[in-house]
Amino acid sequence: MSKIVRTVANQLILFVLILGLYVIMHGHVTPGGGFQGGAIIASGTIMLIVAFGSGEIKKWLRERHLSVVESSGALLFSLLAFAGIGTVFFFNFLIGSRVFGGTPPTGPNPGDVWTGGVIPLMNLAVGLKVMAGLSGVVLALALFSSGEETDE
Amino acid sequence: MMENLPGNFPFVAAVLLMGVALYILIFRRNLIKIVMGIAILSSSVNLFLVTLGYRAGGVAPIYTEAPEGPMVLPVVQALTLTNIVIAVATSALILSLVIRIYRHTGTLDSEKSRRMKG
Amino acid sequence: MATLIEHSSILIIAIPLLAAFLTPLIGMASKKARNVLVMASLAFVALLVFALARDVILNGIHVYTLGAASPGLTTPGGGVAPVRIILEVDAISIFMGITVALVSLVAAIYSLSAMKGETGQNRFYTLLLLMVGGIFGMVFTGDLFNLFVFLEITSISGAALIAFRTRSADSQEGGFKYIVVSAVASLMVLFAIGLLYAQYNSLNIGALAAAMQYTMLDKIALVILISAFAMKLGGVPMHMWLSDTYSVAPVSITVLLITASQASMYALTRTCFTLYGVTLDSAAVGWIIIAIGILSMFIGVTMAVRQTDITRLIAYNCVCESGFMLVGLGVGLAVLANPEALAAYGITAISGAIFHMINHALFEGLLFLAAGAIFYRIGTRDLNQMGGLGHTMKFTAILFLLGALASSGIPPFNGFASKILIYQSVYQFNPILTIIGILVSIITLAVFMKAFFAAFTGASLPQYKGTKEAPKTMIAAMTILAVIIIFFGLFPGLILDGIVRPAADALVDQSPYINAIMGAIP
Amino acid sequence: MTSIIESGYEFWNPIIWLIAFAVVMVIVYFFRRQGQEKYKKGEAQAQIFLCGEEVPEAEQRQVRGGNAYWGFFETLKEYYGGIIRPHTGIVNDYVIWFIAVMAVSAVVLFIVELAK
Repeated sequence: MSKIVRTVANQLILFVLILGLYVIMHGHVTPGGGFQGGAIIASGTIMLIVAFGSGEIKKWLRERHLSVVESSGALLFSLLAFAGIGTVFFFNFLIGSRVFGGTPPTGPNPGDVWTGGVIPLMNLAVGLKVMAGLSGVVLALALFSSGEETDE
Repeated sequence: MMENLPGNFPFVAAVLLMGVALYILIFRRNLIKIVMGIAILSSSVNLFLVTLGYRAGGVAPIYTEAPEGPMVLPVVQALTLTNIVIAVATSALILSLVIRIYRHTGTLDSEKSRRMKG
Repeated sequence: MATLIEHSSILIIAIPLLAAFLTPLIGMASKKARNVLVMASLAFVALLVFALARDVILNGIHVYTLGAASPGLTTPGGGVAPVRIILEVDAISIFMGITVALVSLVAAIYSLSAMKGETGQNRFYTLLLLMVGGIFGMVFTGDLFNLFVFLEITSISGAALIAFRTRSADSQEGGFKYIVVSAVASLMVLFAIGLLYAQYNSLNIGALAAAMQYTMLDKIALVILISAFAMKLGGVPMHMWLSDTYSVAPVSITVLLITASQASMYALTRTCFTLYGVTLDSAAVGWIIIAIGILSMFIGVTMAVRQTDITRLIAYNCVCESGFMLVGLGVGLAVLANPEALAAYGITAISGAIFHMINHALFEGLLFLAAGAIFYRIGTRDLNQMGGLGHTMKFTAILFLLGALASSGIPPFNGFASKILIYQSVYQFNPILTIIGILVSIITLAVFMKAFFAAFTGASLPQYKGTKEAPKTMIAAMTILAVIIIFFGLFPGLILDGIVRPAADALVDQSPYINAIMGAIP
Repeated sequence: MTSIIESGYEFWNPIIWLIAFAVVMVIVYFFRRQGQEKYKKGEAQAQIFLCGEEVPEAEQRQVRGGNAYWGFFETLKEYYGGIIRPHTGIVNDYVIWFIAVMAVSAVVLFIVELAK
């Protein structure tokens, strides 16, 4: 792509990342969440691939690393679910504790991020997984259709 | 029946979309179009589910700065979201398989690219 | 131990998934550690399944509510409909669980040597564990929507595994067909779930069954569910994808695909018997299922006779064997509303069909694994190019023969025990069905004699002079299956009274399943 | 006994079957003992005899899987012609069959409902 597109994409990716992280971290108080935020960040990857070409992106975004991030996101999610097994699987054991333990008032309220127990953490885990997973899929398909084989 | 028609437009649309999707899946031999057919089928089911969840006068169940009014139980919205995620995974997988089939056989026609029959 | 059993139903689903996400991380460090992880997790899951099976058979239905303050708290606030995700394990679920546990363990052992030297093994084991978790989820869940999610997990990971050998064009085509068929079927399942939710505002099978009215929309949903699950289990005339996919997948995956099909059959029975139950127009629906079953038996076996690809031949035989189960279940369903006939032969027909499910998974698994061992050694699946392999692959030949005899219903193997139950009970319902069944069984024997004689007997061909016996791990995996087959064959009464009859009883009576969710409310 | 199935007409006990099988095998062995004792391995009488013709190589005399049951297929030619035609292997046809089964089942249920 032309220099203008590349420069703009270069600047814009920062905002895309911030928006994605915002959507992930506010998933439990506003619409959004892990999948949506991860998809936004992955769309940033698509933008980079379109602007710079898949060969260029491949140099610094390895499938291997993406798969590590993806697996650790999924692992974090399952570990959080497992951690509740003292009572029941998926039990929200962080309610009332120091970490995201706040109890919001009933009824309409301005929204407090420091609530939700394990839910924001799970959103983060899902966000990591979706971000890495979708970026990996898009990158693999882009490399695939441009004729290059990936390492796996 | 007829007086409810405007309210039932989404259902009609869902059924029409499903018809379109099934038409594509049956009569279109292009593999990419088959993928599109599955995506449209998925969208029609999503539309159907979301329409089921609509309650006149209800508000979204988000307490942050919530307006007054009864809140809806967001079960079907959750179903739709899950289905969207699954549809993304399915489309990605099918597309990668289509690329590989094209590499092997050099055609995207479901009849010409078929190697197994009988 | 009691705590472990209390949580075992979710652990059985979650441990394969957890291990699946750990596999790529550990596999980067050490291949051996990864293999140990895969085997250990599957073995632990199998142990949990057996512990849970004992508990379920002794103490009744096991309910697990995710995220609640206690596992048994299904309806918060008392009396209202269940909203949380609920796992409900009754005798038929745990029966399927035992099948999956046995087969997945064997498949993993077999993969150890079958996948040696292939690239992307980390991904292979990740997908395999995901698929096992998905199948367990399908049979343990008490929630229709979760059934859909696990169905999709199973089919997506299954399709990726079928297409695992990227260099083979046939594998890609098989994976493509599998995922297209699965996607269409499961989207229609979701549509049917939407129809049910629209009327009863619930997704829980027990709650839905309690509220079921059998209206027009319910009928449409029933038709969609039956067709979709019949498609997923490969009932004729929707069986054509099955031969294309089973024959090209790596054989350890084919064995898992068989259990996935069995899980679809479980979903079909769960829909008909538990979800709709007594409200169903049982004779009509029963005859629809019988018709699919008879067609599967006859067309499956006649197509199998003319195949020259050994795995494709076994795949068509799978279609035929599923027909036997469908006929048994259909006869049971057709007399569901008639308590006398149900007690006289209906329950026996269902028991025979259920017993045949586990037998089917075992002997078809053995046949596929033996065929895979041949492919591993000589690199072809074409029966026209084989011959005289019995000279060098003695164990494989014996094990293949054992599976073939069991599949054809030759005494004293397990296939005979379940088939005789189906024959005798179905004869009282309609003698013609039994006659077709026996005819099909005879042709099955002919099918396998063709395969066996073409592959293993005859003078040893010059191009296969140096062929070695299959690797020890493969032989070990097949021997496990063979030992279980012989054990089931010699002690059918033990299995039948131990796990099959409770499963059949759980199917025909839907009220315990509903009561476990809805409490004392009738 | 754990190995009995009660199923309406009969019972099935693999142990009894195995005992009967063993007895029959003993009898078979007894008759087999009565046969010729002159047979020796590795001599001309163990060779393949083809009316004095030269015996072809292993490659040629192997009966391939595709040649089995020729008469069966010849007799059922029409049946197989009809049954193979739907097995096109095209993925679109698989969807057609799915929809067809759905439609037929729906019609059957509808007719049964009307008949009541």
